Amino acid sequence: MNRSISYAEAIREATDQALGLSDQVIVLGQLVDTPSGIFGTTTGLAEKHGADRVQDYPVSENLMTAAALGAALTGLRPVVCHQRLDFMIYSMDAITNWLALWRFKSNGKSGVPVTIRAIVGKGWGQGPQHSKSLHAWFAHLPGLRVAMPATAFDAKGLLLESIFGEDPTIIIEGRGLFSMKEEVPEKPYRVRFGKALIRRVGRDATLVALGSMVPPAMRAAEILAQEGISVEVIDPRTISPLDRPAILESVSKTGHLVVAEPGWQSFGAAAEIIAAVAENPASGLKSPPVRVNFPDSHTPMSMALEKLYYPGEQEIAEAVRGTLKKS
Amino acid sequence: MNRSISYAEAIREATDQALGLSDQVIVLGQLVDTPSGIFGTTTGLAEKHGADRVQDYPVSENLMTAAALGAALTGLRPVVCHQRLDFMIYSMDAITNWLALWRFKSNGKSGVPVTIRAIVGKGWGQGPQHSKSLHAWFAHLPGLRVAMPATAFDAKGLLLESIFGEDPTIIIEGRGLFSMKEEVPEKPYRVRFGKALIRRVGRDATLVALGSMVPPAMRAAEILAQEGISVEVIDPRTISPLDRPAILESVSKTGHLVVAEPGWQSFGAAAEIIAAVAENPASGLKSPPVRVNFPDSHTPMSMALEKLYYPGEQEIAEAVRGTLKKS
Amino acid sequence: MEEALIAQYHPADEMRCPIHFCIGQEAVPAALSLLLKPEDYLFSHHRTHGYYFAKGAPLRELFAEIYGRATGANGGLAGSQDISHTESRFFGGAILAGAVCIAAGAAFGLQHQKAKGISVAGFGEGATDEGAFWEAVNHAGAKSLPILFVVENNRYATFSDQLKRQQTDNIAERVAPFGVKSQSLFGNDAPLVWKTLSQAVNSVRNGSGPMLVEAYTYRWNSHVGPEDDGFNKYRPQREIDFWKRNCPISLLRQKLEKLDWIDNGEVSQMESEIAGEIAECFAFAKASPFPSEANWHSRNFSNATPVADALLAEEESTDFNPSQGEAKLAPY
Amino acid sequence: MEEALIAQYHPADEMRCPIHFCIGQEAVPAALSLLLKPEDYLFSHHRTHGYYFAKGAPLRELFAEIYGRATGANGGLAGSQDISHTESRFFGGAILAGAVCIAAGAAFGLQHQKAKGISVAGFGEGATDEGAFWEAVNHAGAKSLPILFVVENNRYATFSDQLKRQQTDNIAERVAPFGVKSQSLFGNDAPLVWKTLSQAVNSVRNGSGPMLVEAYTYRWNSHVGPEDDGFNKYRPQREIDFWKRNCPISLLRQKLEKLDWIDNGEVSQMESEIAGEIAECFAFAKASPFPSEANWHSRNFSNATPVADALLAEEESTDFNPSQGEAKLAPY
Ligand SMILES: Cc1ncc(C[n+]2csc(CCOP(=O)(O)OP(=O)(O)O)c2C)c(N)n1
Ligand SMILES: Cc1ncc(C[n+]2csc(CCOP(=O)(O)OP(=O)(O)O)c2C)c(N)n1
Ligand SMILES: [Mg+2]
Ligand SMILES: [Mg+2]
Repeated sequence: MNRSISYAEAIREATDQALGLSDQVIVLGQLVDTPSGIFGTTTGLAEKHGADRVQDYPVSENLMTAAALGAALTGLRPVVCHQRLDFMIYSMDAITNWLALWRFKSNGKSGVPVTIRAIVGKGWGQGPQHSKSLHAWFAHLPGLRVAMPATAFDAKGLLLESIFGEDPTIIIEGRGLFSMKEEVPEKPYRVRFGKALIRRVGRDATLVALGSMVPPAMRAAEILAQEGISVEVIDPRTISPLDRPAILESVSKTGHLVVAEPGWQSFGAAAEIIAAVAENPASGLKSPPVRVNFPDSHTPMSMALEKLYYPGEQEIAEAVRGTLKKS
Repeated sequence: MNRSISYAEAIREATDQALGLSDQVIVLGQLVDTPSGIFGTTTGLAEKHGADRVQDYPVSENLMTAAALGAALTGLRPVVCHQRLDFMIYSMDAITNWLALWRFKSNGKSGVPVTIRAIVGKGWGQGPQHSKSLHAWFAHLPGLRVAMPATAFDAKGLLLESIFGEDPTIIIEGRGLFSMKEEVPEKPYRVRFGKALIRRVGRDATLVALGSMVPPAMRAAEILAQEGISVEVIDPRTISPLDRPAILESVSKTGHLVVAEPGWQSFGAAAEIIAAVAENPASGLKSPPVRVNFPDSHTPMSMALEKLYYPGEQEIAEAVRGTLKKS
Repeated sequence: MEEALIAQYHPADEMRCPIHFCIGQEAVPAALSLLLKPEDYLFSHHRTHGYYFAKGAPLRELFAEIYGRATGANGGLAGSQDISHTESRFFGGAILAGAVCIAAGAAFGLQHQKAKGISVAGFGEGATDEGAFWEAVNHAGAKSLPILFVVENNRYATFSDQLKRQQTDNIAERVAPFGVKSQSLFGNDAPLVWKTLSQAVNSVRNGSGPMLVEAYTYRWNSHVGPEDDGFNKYRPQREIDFWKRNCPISLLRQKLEKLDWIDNGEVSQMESEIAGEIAECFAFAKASPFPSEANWHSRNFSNATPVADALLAEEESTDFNPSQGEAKLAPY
Repeated sequence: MEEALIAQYHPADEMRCPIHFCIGQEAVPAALSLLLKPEDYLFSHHRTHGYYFAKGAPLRELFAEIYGRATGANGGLAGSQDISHTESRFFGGAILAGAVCIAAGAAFGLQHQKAKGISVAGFGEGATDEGAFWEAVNHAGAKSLPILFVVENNRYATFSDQLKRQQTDNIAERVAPFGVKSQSLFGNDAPLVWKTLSQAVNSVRNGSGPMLVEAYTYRWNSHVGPEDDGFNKYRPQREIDFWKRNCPISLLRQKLEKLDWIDNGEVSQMESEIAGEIAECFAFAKASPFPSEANWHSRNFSNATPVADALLAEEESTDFNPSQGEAKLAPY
């Protein structure tokens, strides 16, 4: 029997094991060496593996990413941590003009296995500069892998797979998920990129949920089950690569599609998922697909507006009901 | 009768007129004050309006955007020019964490009318660091307007509308379009954001083309007309706001949709357009929509691969034929 | 004020946003409050309260903002770390160095329009890790912009010692060769801080170009929020003790008492006036309504375009000829 | 070599990519070519050819790359401004200052692994406008990284005079207070450049921390491409004349002739050897095939994961309980 540990503990364990498995692994980030350790995900690792391997970094985000790339050239496998994805936007040049195109530009001769952990704040008045999730941006970039683990099991397996893989990766971690527990194997294991998981088998509608929308999607499916509606919940786990075949297969069975995404609606990841299904002649869609997203607005600080801003299981359940009614 | 001038001349004329219409207008950018003038779009303006109003800027792209915001607070209406969109990626923080959310965060009290011109390189070995178009990224951001003018007429009207509007705007200019001529009114006029143009009326299929894909889309429509296929070509002109109703109306008439976008396919703007149509019960789609995009790859330098990389009228025509066959 | 906020922070869980208190760092903002004029712009980092106050923005709107109310300075949209008050020309924001760059732009705008006023940016030594900061410094020097950079060097960025991130702790020295005059000083001696900032403000106001003042000071509290972050063991107790002994308010009070400029009675009266004002602010905040309308679109975009309406004509485009070749780029 | 490339540039329109020639700026790369070892890393800005050569990367692959051929250093994917040669530890790129930051990371990687070798970044004064550059300088100083920054200060970024963008033209002075030792010199005196760089390389190699060498030099040609960009009137003719009189190659030749270290015969022989090599490179490039397969996916991603295969187990996840509350963030 596996122990049940939290999402944050799973990340910490994966990082600890990676540092143990290979001297090539290093961790860079503001405050990764402190007891609070990025919400507990790096606590104690500097003491155990050395402050040169788990290294506090200046508040120089662009340099941090570019330097990780340079370090990777010398054989290291850096893990870069950002307490908020918003801070990482300073490193868009390093990500877009260098990291994502390094393999391509070198004609396949040079790979840079850099892992970037980006935490997305949510709630408690994070406000507009501490809560953005730009996963759709990163998935748009060729040469980058993008993971959105929703559970402790996936958080550990995807982080290890990223660290020991050969391509640069961005892992989007929903801050709200950090406390959630799950059975997690002790040994170091992998979760492959591009392999969706059917989290709940269903008949009547396909519900694709990304990252932190997975738990409310599962709860919505539970609510709907009480009403006699059988929902298949698919968690793509990574959006680049995206397991389009798994989504298509489910939709061709159920005929209905709802996508729940923790981010802005327009030009987001849900649009890609819907387009991928719609453009496939075999999808057999019986009703128009529906998106459940954050509104196209920056995040309000006030809790009164936060409540209107973030959709939850009720909104998802309602979307599924709606799509079934329309058919 | 209007004169026929090129896309580059139209941009220059709009800028010249804006500088003349209001002292609030200033132009910032590397080399805007030189005779070569950003591919002719700012030539002579520093001489005419003063080098303090048409100002060469250090190679400090993040500062340039943030400073434009600060200048806007003092009442100015800055136009920021980037010779390549790729260079502007250094300013993603200023755009994302400040410019796009300024109005929101101020609770509507403070608006920052900053116009950013971003030129997208194409061909002649621009390679991966000189040819990216990230229009889909910008359209994903609340609080930013994004224009993709395809013609001289729209280039002038959208630039003026942006400069004298109240919200920050990014204008994506396809470098390949700069030589194309069109009849352009001499007076300063506006092209409104969010209003698509039907560039060719048709019956059999809707072809939505963005920015530099508009000319090849029109040529594809011409080719198809010879074959008896009547294509309606829609140019949204701006993607934020996006004129979803105009696209829907056309599709509900033709029943078929092809989207041609000058950018990477996955998680791009075409996905949003297809999703917006697919999720609308009134769309009446009779066949799966099709995307014509660049492949999900960085841009190769070699002309041999450039040819395989960039789709043209033949690929678009073929996509339209395909979607009609499938129905 | 900060102490009062802390006392109220958790009990009701009503102030739901990250707050970076500035207890121990009162001298710089207090001095600025005496030096800045309405036409000046002030841009602040995440530790906003002192600067908000320095620009004379209304206190009750600060409290209401932190409480997430519609009457807040930003209608409850921004919270403590992102607060601004447009009418007072005060603008804060949480992303390090971002506001410094914006301040450079405001300085340029003032200079360009030959307007009265200067631009002031207040931030910590952590922000100087960011390249963006150095772009602003370089540009300010090159263009002789009317900007005052104020670094409150409290030695730490969160729990990270400056000397882990920078080779020396002297930012003033580093900006000088960029053409930014600079001065560093003990930042808890309020009269000295006032004098130094006063000279600096005057110098910038008189068009003598940019200046940077580096005030060595210390924060008493945790980096963020009221809970103790001492378990991170990032700073020695004697260091904390040293700085608490050198509290800017106590030092000032001692000095004034020595000079016989104030007596205990006056102090008590001030304290009770302040307590009254704070109580009034709390009452205002708690009695204020929450924002209720989502209105997402109009919160993010302007609905009107009055300037464009006045200046631009309406035109229809004629036919476009698509069979033109693309611009030949060769060779660039 | 550069002259030969220019002669061939347009006639056949076969070199279809932006090329930034480095005629007039030969001294620095030439000196580096004598000082760098295979274990060193060299990172270059857009003006790549000299640095490519300095790291001993194969010339024929440079020519083939510019011609867009499959045999090019990057298989024709990168072109002149983005060329790299992984085996030679040479990496170029066109976005200013980006490669300098990567160089800092390579220096860190070498230091961390106690590996032999140093990291060298070559760039122009324009790159120092970028904040990213100062992040690298700050970090190099704080961590005493084994990195050598080489600025070829040719006074212009494209057509923009340094003094329009920076308050002084002395970058060496500005990096010193960050803990980066520095030296500036007349960059067209090849023996002096060699001596200065040799000392700098040795100092960095011996673990004495980062250094910056600022070489004042000049580019003869246009910023990019072979066409004359003089119509932009950005530099006075006497300035051009001064620097052409101080051509690094002529100066060196004069000096060597004075010392009687070379004679005309030797020079002619060298010249004809070089001409032969260049002719061979052209022939190689032109005879090489173009890349033909698109293979977009495998060009951007690795297909194999050998390390993960060796280290990680396969596991299936068990059921996840979704009815758990979200992590409470309070108060941050
Ligand atoms: C770009 C960015 N990176 C990281 C952070 C997280 N962060 C918030 S405050 C802080 C430390 C700031 O230190 P300093 O500038 O010295 O100000 P102080 O808090 O000491 O007053 C950090 C790193 C941020 N807000 N922005
Ligand atoms: C981030 C970025 N902004 C702008 C450019 C466009 N650009 C290419 S070369 C150049 C000038 C570079 O000047 P310098 O660094 O002095 O090198 P030099 O060309 O003089 O050798 C500029 C601005 C770029 N490549 N990258
Ligand atoms: Mg600090
Ligand atoms: Mg230069």
